[in-house]
Amino acid sequence: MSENSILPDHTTVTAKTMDCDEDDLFEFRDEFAGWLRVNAPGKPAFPLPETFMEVGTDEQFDFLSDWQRSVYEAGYLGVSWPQEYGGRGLPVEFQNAIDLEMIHQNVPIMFNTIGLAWAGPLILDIGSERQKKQYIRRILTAEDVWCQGFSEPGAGSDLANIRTVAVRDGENWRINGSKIWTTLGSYADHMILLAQGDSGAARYKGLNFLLVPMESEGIEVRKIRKMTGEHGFCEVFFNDVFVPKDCLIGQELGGWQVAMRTLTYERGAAGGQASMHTGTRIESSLMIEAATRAEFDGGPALEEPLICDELVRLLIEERANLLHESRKRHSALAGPYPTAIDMSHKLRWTEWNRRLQRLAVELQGLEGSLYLEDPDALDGGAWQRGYLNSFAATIGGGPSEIQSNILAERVLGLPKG
Amino acid sequence: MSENSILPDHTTVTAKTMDCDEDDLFEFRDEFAGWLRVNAPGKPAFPLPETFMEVGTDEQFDFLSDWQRSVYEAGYLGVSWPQEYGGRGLPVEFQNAIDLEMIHQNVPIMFNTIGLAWAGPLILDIGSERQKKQYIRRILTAEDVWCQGFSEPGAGSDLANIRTVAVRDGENWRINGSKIWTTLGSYADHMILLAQGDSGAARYKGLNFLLVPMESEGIEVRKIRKMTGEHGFCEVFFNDVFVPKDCLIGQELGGWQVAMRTLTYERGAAGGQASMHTGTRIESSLMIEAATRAEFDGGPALEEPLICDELVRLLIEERANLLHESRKRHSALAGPYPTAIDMSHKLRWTEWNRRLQRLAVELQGLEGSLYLEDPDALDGGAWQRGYLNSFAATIGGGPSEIQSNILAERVLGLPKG
Amino acid sequence: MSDDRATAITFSDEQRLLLEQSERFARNRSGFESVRKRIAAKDDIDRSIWQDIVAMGWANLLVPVAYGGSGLRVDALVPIVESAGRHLLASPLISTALATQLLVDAGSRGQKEMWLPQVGSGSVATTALCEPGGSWALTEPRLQAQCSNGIVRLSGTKIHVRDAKEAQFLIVSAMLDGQPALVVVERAYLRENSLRSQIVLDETQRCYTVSFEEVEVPATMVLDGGDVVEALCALERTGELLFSAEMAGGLGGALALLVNHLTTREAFGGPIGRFQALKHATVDILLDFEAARSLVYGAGTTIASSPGKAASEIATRMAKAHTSDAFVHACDRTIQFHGGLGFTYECNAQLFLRRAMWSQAVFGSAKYHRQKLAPLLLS
Amino acid sequence: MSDDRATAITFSDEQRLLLEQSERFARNRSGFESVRKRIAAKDDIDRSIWQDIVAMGWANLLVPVAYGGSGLRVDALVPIVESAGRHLLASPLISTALATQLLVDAGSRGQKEMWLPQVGSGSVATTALCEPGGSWALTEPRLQAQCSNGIVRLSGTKIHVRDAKEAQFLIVSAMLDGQPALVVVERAYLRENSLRSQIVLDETQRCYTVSFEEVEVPATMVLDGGDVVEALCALERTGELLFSAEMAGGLGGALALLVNHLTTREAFGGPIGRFQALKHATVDILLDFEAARSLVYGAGTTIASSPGKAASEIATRMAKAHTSDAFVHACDRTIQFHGGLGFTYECNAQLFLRRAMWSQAVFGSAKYHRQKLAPLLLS
Repeated sequence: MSENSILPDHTTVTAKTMDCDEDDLFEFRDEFAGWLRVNAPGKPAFPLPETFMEVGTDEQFDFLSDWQRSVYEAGYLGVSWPQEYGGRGLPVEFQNAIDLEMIHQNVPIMFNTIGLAWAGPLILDIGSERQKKQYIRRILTAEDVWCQGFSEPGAGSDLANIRTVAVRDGENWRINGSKIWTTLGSYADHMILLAQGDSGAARYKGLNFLLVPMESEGIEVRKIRKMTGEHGFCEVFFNDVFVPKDCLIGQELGGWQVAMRTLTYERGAAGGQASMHTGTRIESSLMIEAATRAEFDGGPALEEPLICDELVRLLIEERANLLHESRKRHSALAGPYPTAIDMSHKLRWTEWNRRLQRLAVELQGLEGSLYLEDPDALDGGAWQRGYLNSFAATIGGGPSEIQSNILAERVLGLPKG
Repeated sequence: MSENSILPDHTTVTAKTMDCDEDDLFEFRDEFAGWLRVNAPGKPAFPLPETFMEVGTDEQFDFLSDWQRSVYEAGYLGVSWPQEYGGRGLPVEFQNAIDLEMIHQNVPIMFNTIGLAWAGPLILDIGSERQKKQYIRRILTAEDVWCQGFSEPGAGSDLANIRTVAVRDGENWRINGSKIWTTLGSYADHMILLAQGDSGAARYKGLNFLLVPMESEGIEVRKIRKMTGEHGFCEVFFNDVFVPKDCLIGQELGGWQVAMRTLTYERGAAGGQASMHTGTRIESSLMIEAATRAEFDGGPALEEPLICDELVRLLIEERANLLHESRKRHSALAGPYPTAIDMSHKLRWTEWNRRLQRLAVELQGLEGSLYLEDPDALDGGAWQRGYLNSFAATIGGGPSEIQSNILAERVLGLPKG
Repeated sequence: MSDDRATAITFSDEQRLLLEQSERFARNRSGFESVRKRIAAKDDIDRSIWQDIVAMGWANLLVPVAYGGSGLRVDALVPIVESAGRHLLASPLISTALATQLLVDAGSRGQKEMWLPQVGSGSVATTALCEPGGSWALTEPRLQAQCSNGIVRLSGTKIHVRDAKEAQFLIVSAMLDGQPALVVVERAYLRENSLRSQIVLDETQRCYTVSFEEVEVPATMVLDGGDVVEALCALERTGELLFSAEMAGGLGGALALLVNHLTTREAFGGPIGRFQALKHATVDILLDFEAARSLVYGAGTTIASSPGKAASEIATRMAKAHTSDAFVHACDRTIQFHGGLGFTYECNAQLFLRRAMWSQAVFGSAKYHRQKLAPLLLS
Repeated sequence: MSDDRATAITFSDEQRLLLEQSERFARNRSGFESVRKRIAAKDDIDRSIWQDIVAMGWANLLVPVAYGGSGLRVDALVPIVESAGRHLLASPLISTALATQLLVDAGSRGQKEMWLPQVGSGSVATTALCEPGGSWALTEPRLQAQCSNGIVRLSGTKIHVRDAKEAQFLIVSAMLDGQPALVVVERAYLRENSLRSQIVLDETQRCYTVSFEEVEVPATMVLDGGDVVEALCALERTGELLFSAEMAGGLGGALALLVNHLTTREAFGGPIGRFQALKHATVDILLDFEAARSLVYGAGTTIASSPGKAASEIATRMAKAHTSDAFVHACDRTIQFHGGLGFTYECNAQLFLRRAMWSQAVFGSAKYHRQKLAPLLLS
């Protein structure tokens, strides 16, 4: 809860404002919307994951790989990434417009999230020329799927307390230890790994940050069952795993700074992601549409004043969250807390989503007690599952409580706890 | 916020359970209800204080003194205090029954609160025989009005940090310093005072707890204006004030333990108060009655579903709070957290009251913007004032945030922060 | 609060003994491992647990003495159900109790003689009252019953019938000649394949949709010893009370799990329970839990001492409104504060959350009851 | 969110300059000491501040160029009002702007020529629309107007008329021949003692009940250049917008006060802002504040670009619903976290709380607007 108290100052993020033409954006989004209407895939026979954390079967994996590749090949993924590595070099607002339209049309997610939103931006920011050339384009095409190795059993949000070690051994790093909550761990080609170096330095001062090929000998992957009952992430064990020296990114023993920078992408604070359509939220219109089909105490759910009111509150909150994206582009309107909007992105959307999903269950009345694959469940129980899955985002990548600490200290300047 | 982390263990309170006959209680309450219907005073021409913290004028003071004395003389105040000092020696439930009936009939408060609920129980618990004889009966008759000197400018809830000193000087204590938020300070005959002794010991280890006559030379009292615009409490300055040695209560330099014990009375955790009808809460039926006269957007406030719902929530909470008093008497139903009900008494009722009063303003619609003495204001603006005054109880006597800490640590056993 | 008795709780020595006994029983027989075994089990009920429940006399607590039972009032069940809820103990006790109450309230002497003694000897029974559309008010069933030549023919479907597969008889609400009626359907009268297992959030539950299409029973199985609408209203109250009691127990179980986690899980150099944000949120849950218990035992007192229909309705609806929201909220926070672990199937927090979500949906959610309470309290 | 434009904010260079200018002006001219002087002052308005406001051209921003004004849309006022709110700057700017809008929307050319230039030269104007009973919808006034022989005779009372004492003219809504009408009443036409000062929570406000009993004005003072109901609907939107903007500013002011207290007040060995419970609650206020600004500037954009009546109504009602609750909540917490000091008249937190409580009541509270939003959003 006070992890932030030891953050180096340079990880403080200032809002990026770029005044780009609203009309160009709308036009671009319209063009993409048209492409989507023709090219978005139909609903497959199997259930699709709502977030990248829920990819549990081969058919889901293949379907989402194909879909991401086709979006990329049509020119709509990584549009704000540099052209020389496979992007289109457009302002980040264009990527945001694409994400919003994907959410709006409720198309399948861009599932290679760790690559698109964590590893990719990181490599572009501080990677070597070799690393950029080798990895970036393949992230967009989904040829390389990435996973993340930060959390460990027993460490939770306390990243400085990790015990996996990566020490020099000739021209290699030798890795021992284990990681947990590794989304896509059983499918990934690469992992971003945080581990203790051999400095003997305590906690956050002695970490290394590595890009690790998952096919390396000595890596074992075990699937974890989620509370939804489905699979979706893994535990990864390292037993004398050797990887080449140049898998390091950032300075040796500078892994903590690299990790903190990486978390700012995830928090939505830094921009630079190739896509944020990773399914951590849905658009309220989808939920309202479902609600029109729901019965509460034998009548339409949307005729119950208390349900309507809770929904109206969520709609106001959603509207504010969407307006933020436009307001933050006007630097004059960004003060007096210019980093607030970006730094709170994850907290706002993930908590909103949790409450929306919970209401979506409650408004089903008696049928809200049903679950996945019951034939009478509204939308096959997707809202029940959606509520359970919502915790992945309120917990993962720094739980909401830590997000609040960070906002208090870095945006409001409140003293460390 | 972590004041509790240095509490001595012996202040931990265990719930007192006494199985007394429910029917006797009802009968006693009925008898008192009958007495009240005959003897409760009519509404005076001037506004009456809602809590003891709002006594601001002489006519209010005289009225409330007379009223308290008449309740005592009829045999309904301090009924659970020992007979030899002026009480009736009945189980505490009888006093609770009286308090509930007074709240129910909305009669004026028992205003000598510091005497009835703090100093009185304290003196009965640990005072000398002389102190019991001298003070207890006069607290009940309101011949002696008491005030409290804990808080200091700049110290707030951090009682261990007080700077007023009370050092030995021959057969006397010499007192220098100042106290703030002293309710009834300008009317009081005695003060319970917490001050640093001359031990040189840091913070909570070197405190003295004194019973100080307010007529002592060198005491100056200055009134403070509350946010309601009214007066009600004072700042008290001590300039070489001498009081006799036997004004000490408890051990010399043991003032912290005495203060902590005193706070448990205030928190409602320890029982022993002669009356809790000090006006920190009202009964919801009064608010509902007012609501029937309120207009919201041109119609009856109680026809607005969202207002009704918030009110229903508060009524459920009130019902639970009232049921607690009965449940805690059944020791079998007290577990697994037997001290929870008593220790949370203040937190539950004061926060409930704050929300109730706020809703009472909101449901007046446009007229909720009016204030005291506007002729169009519902009940003369009493609800607006009630909301503003509600903070006296959520802040005073240990703010809600500290109450929560105490509950977390002492009831749930969570580690100190 | 003009009715002082509404805020008094009576709790007899008998109830105290039942509380101690049931708490011990549930703790011993329903540890988390047992719960998980139960979830994975093929059988709908754990026979050994049910036999013990019957042996302890809990199954026929509500059966009048004249029919071989203990003749206690429904408040005697509250401590038992609370203990069961705390430990997620699964049994058909509530189903059977609700069916018993309908028989007692609406059955003739002969009908009581026929079915009540079965309960005492270990038969499972249940009620089939809810219908597609999910109305929580039970007094206007749409399932049709037609009587001719001494035969009643049913037509329609009931949903959310708990423990239907194990029940010896089901009490079904139906419209008969334009009036609500209750029909006892023994399991032999059900057609083949008329039961479909529902997939519900709480994996300890066994719920079914039951088709009564073309089911025919003798007209003597229509309960004719009491006012059916009154019996159904009373059943709503009892259902609200018992599920509130179970939820109050579950809320206590979730709180205990959370407190244990906060005091043992270490991060940033100490147990995470020292962080104020977690502390205060947990205190809120504690206060919700205390309120739940007071409302539940208060409602038990009110319903048992029968001080009028409105008072009981207020008391049980308040209990169900409060516990439904509070239990879900407590579990939601328990998951969140468990961090990554909380998100796994392995963590026991999900057992409580699924129970909470399931429970809020039966016998009316918080919003439903608050809406019903508004006119009762404010006019 | 099918209308993408509903989530876009436009903000012109002109607005940016107005924001900078007004923030500077309000900060310099309305420190807490000035606010307290204003409260104690006998005069209803601070002439020096009002003259400066007029001199800067803010008073006639909405007056069309043809009548000597700047001819800007209402979104130009948003940054000014937000700055004023942040610093609790009191002036009759909103009153005058609302009166101006009614003249522009419903006045004939001649009527505009008569009154609009007065606004530019410094006259205060106001609207008299609310009536006893406190309906927030303005389109069905009950105050009666009767016209005969070129004279309109009014009968009834208006409440909550801001700045009535200083206003050169009031625009009064009335029922005339069964239709809503707007009548300009210059102050000379008011009878003696027709104004009664209201005692309101926010001591910086000057509100009156105004009796129009037996007030007679020439029939030419009835606005006849536009649809009155439409003008009143548009006025509701503008009122919601401007008071939301003022509240967003006030919310920011309260937050700044709170943050300052938390970083400077020490207890238990350090600044109290290090305690997580206070931190997280303050972050919630920050997020409310950010949402308030986005909703307000979003509504300004929507209302100014006029993309349809429903879109504007949704946008301004959302802004007023959010700011009304959020501002009161922020002030409530600011008082609480100030401890004993927060409870004094001396502490500036009460200035914000009183403003917040006053503001939530004008142009509709949060619950009122959410109720109006439900059918607009969910059907």
